[in-house]
Amino acid sequence: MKAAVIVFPGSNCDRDVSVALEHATGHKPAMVWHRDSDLPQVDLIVVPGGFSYGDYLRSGAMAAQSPVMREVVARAKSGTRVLGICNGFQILTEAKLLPGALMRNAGLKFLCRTVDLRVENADSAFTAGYAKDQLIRLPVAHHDGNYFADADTLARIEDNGMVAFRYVTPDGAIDASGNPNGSANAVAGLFNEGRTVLGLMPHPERAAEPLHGNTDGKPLLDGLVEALS
Amino acid sequence: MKANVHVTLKRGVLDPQGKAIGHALQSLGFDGVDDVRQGKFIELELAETDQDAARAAVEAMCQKLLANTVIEDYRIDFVG
Amino acid sequence: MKANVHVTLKRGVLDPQGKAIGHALQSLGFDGVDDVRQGKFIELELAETDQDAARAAVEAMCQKLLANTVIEDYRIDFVG
Amino acid sequence: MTTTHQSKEPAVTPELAAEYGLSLEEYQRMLDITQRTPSFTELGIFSVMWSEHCSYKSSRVWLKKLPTKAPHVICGPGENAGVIDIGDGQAAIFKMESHNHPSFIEPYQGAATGVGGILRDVFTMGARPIANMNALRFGSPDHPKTRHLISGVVAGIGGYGNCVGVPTVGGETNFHPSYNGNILVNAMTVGLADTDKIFYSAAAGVGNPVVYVGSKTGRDGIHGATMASTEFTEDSEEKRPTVQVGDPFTEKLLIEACLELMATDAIVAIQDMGAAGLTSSSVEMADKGGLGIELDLDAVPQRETGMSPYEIMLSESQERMLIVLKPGREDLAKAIFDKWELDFAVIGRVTDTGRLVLKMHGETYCDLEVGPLVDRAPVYERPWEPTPPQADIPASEAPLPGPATEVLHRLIGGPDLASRRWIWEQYDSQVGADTVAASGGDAAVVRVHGTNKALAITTDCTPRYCFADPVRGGAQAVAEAWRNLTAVGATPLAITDNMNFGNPQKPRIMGQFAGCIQGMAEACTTLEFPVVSGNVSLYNETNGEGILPTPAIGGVGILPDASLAASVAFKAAGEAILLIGD
Ligand SMILES: Nc1ncnc2c1ncn2[C@@H]1O[C@H](COP(=O)(O)OP(=O)(O)O)[C@@H](O)[C@H]1O
Repeated sequence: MKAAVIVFPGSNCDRDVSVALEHATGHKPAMVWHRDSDLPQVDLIVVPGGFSYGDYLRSGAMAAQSPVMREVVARAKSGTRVLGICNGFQILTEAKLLPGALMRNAGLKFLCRTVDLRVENADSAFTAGYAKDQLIRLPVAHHDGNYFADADTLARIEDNGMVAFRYVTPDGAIDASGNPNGSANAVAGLFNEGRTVLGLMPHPERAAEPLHGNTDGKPLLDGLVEALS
Repeated sequence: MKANVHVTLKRGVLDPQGKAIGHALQSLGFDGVDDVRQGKFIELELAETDQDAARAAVEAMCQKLLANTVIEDYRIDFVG
Repeated sequence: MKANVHVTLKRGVLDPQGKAIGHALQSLGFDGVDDVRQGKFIELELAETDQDAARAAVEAMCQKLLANTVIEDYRIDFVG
Repeated sequence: MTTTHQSKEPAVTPELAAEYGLSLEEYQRMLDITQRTPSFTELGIFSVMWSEHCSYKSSRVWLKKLPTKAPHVICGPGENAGVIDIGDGQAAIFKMESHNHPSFIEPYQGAATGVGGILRDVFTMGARPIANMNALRFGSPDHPKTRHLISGVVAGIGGYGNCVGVPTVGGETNFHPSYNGNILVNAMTVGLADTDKIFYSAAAGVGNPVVYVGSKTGRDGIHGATMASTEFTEDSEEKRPTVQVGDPFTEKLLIEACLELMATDAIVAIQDMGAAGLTSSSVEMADKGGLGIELDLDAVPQRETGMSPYEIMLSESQERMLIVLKPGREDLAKAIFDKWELDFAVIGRVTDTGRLVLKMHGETYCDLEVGPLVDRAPVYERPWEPTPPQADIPASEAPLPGPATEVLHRLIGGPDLASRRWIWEQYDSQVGADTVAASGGDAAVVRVHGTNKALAITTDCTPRYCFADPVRGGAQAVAEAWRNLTAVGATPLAITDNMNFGNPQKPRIMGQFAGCIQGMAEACTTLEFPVVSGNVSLYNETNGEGILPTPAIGGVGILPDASLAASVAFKAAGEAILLIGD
């Protein structure tokens, strides 16, 4: 599997995800600076976490307008897998590759902790490494992770199996206590209709090796390698 | 020429910041605040002197960047 | 009664958000934007019907919570 | 040589100098150096260079008593940060710094810019910052200001640190009424560099370009004394010193751009613009190199119009650096800063005159010999009195104030032991994906990227001990840092410190300072745990009441194998619990 990681001014999980991808694939992904419009031919494009453009105005808004994102959108339309993590998820919604928007956390505070998630749909290259309904734990660290979409959009998302991960309590229940940021329908990760694009707020690359104290993010990367090689 | 842009959340979109301000005002003892909404106020200093041209430009800026039309509305006013 | 509050950074105070928006507009090809400042726009729905009383209350809310008067100015308008 | 501008600036008199913080003796000393009445800009430069903050005039004689050497120390106090060897050609670079006063005035921005400042001290030396820590003291939890202050400070630390992508991995938080009017916000950054790629601040190479990079200069945080000057009030709204606002996005770009430039061979010397901005950075670079600097202030990127030389030199706008480049490397450097969309301007040259010369609009506003500005800065041996010893109270004479479980509940629920989770959850402690242990343990553990090694980091101080017995309290703070590092399995290597005290002109306060230094020195010597950097914050007083003496210690240690880091959690039922020590 060949992968590329897009780097914006203010991205700061670009190195972390590239290390995790290197561990998973055995080779370094291409790092693509936001002003480059020639993106190499790859199987997976990753839009990493961080604070692109400081998250000023709205998280992800300025990055979504970057020249490289036009190319990412075009590739996504032709089926290349695109993974957006945290700020990357925000950028993908701003770029309209995914429906809805990520708003300020309901508690208004930045929140860094490990959360419980349920894998809602294992039928994608991104989630093939998990079983449906599997409970996993991943770290989150964000200020704007409160997923919003209008009622029609939410219905469409649910009808099409577009929810990849949901925030749950440790025993798998969906309720306010398991929802760290107020997301509608407890959405933590979302596919596009074709399940070729995934955006998620949790950071799989921070739970990818024993030293992280948690390896629940590794199946996501390994599953991608398996599916896209 | 100066353009003032107000970016506000669409009706029906939950406003966590507005809600929190409402709560905070209440706990500070300000009663009778029924609803609070928080938006953005962006002031643009433009070289353009023709108002129509300026409006078209600012309209495009709002569509492309300043507002996320999935959740936000915007209003453009010119001053001076 | 509805009060609109504009909270803006004082003159001379660095506005990192405005600066970044200005840069972004430029790289999107919008020339002729000389300066951008970003502030907040807060809409309050008040039970109070007397404008003087409402103004006094909103003034107090600004001082206590809505504005950070060390670096921000505010303006209160009433509508409707 | 004289300056040529006088008509436009206020005339300097002993009274004006007093408003700018220079005592009559200091004024005389200044005249001895200049041999003429200095210009207003020159007065500004003397006043900040000779301020407590820049000159360490009350503390310098005492700081000399701290042990600063060990075989693994590459660079001790005196540079932007301390540097220690961690093997394999790598170095850890770290320092702690206070932003107490600004955080009391504007907690969010004060704390945020404190983090920004300490990050710059570390990456100036060539290090990529890998961890932030913070040591915080607030007043009584029920004091009306405390909630507002702590929530602002915590949000500001997170707001800045999270955005720049440096994990905040730990800290400490205490409450005591003595901090009601004087909170302490001490921030520490640890960075990583190769030992053959460490950058220093001494200017060299006559004729070399002096380059300004980063954000533009505004009227932020100009010497508070300006307000007192009648000459400036007619236009007060325009010229009032404003609170510094941090721009972490620009800082992130500045880190990346500086590290990219440092990977080339273009840099001769580099220095961040911290307190007293362009003044202290240019004076220190010239002084350390034994050379002069001539600056053309018209070339300084400015955010506001009509700024005077005084304002440009004293501005504390954030996210700026001063660099001396090798000749001919301007284009290479400019291309890097252009890529990162940062300001870049050649603003002057290194000279062989040993003088600081400042020109603007074709006139000379400053022409001072650099050496004496630094060497002849006042040094005070302030009178001090030892803290009277307190009687030891035998444990048997301090009965339990209630049933043991109830007392335990009270202790755990009290502000000093209650969980700090709500604080550290606002900090991204994982970015970098090298965090092995963050808040919640004895010391944080962060892997050295790309290796199996890890650094352990802790901040410690128990101010009430220092108040009761400064010598033992100072020693205890160092020993606690040492213990916290060893508790996670690390070998302690060195410390940085942040000496927070009251008014040094009071012999009682000076006695606390002297005592803490003595205790720290003894502990550092015994434990072979040298001090490699630090910061002093004095005059932490409100209405004549000083804070508890608070020498915050930041300790760094090394683990050869990150996977062997120990943590506090019990691992399994049925395992033995051992108590060691006495
Ligand atoms: N301001 C802070 N930032 C990050 N972590 C903090 C902060 N204050 C406290 N902590 C963390 O909370 C835990 C307990 O703090 P504290 O009670 O002050 O420390 P100690 O264990 O030294 O008594 C430690 O792990 C510390 O790292």
